[in-house]
Amino acid sequence: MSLGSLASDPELQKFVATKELENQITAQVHHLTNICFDKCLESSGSASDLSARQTVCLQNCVERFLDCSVLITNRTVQRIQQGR
Amino acid sequence: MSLGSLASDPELQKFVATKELENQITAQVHHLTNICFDKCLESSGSASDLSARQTVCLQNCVERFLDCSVLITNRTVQRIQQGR
Amino acid sequence: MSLGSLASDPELQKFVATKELENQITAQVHHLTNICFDKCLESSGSASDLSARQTVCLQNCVERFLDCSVLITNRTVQRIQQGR
Amino acid sequence: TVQQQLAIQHAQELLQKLSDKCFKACVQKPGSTLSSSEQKCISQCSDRYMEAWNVVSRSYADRIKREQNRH
Amino acid sequence: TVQQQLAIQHAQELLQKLSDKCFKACVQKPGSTLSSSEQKCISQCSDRYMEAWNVVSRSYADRIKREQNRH
Amino acid sequence: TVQQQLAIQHAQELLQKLSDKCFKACVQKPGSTLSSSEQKCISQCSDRYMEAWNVVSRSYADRIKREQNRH
Repeated sequence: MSLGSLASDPELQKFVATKELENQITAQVHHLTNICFDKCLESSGSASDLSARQTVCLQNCVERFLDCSVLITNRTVQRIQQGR
Repeated sequence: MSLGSLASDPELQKFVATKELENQITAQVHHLTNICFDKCLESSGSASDLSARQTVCLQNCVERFLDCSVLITNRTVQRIQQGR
Repeated sequence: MSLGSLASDPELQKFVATKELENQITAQVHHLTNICFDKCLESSGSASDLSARQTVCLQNCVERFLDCSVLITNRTVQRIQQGR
Repeated sequence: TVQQQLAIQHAQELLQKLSDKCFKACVQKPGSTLSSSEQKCISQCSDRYMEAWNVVSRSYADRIKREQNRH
Repeated sequence: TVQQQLAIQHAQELLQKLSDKCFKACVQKPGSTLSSSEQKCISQCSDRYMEAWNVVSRSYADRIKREQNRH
Repeated sequence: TVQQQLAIQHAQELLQKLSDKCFKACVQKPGSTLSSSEQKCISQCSDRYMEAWNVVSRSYADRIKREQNRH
């Protein structure tokens, strides 16, 4: 099989697209953990497990970060459409 | 057209070089905005636009950062030439 | 020589592996310098050379960072083996 | 096209940077919703960041042109 | 396999992030060995980071699912 | 050669890190020129960073050798 025909194989394309998506999701989880760990566990002292309060904070942190992204994306799209 | 002959096509090479330069410039603008936003807008409060002072600070920030890079590059080249 | 047969050439594979290792080591030196510079030279004032104390601190910083990595890696492997 | 792909990639990078910077600056303790003051802070933060991006972009382009004329 | 390579790459990235974060948090002045209190701090820091990773991962997956159901 | 390309790439990375670190440390409020005290601070900062790079590089190489001998 030549490189050209491999690249246009629909099965392979689907496989690569799925892997790339998995990759992006894992990268985003790394990124979010990094941010939310700092927001939610700073004053954690020497406890041996995550407290209930810290767990809720982490869950809220993920949700609010994504809300923040949506807000900014919508606002930016609006600005572009208004040609500002 | 084979991969080999494509890679040595002068038109394509020029196209790729231009794209790469554009890419580097945009990456550098991202980088500078990140640094200069922190230097110049920290105490920006809730104003709805950039103040004249903040705009001048951003312009100076870009210029002085590039001066700083030039200074460090020259100094490093000197050190290497003196074999230190 | 075709791309396929080039990729399976053992000499080339060894060359690429060595270069990649060199690359990783240099990247790690960049990373460690960045971290240890902040840990050891913060209060360095305007001295014209590294002090003996700063040099020892940098050496210890590299060693302790690597100890820290080993500790965390072992702990993580243990957790995975215990299926936690 | 390559041009479009680059533009999309840079837009994504800008949106990611904006989210990071404005989330860190505006959301101190993440609650069960974004409060209206957090939303206002995020909107202003992202507007100012975009304006700053434009100023930096122009200053950088000016500098490159000046350097080229000197040689 | 590609799957395994990705898994290894992500494990390495996680270990690198853990080392950075916990070294910065736990080792103020690097001495000639890791003291026992530094070791304890590093262990707890890395355990908590892994737990946080799991919580974040689940929350993110939940959100994606919810968004998909809305459309 | 590949070797030269890698060397150039690493030199560029080092210069970028140096500029970031020393600009942040030495230029608090960017003015219309670099003042002489800012220039002095940048020169010393970059000299010390290069020295630190050399110390770290040697320590890291020593550690790798010691680990290899243990096995």
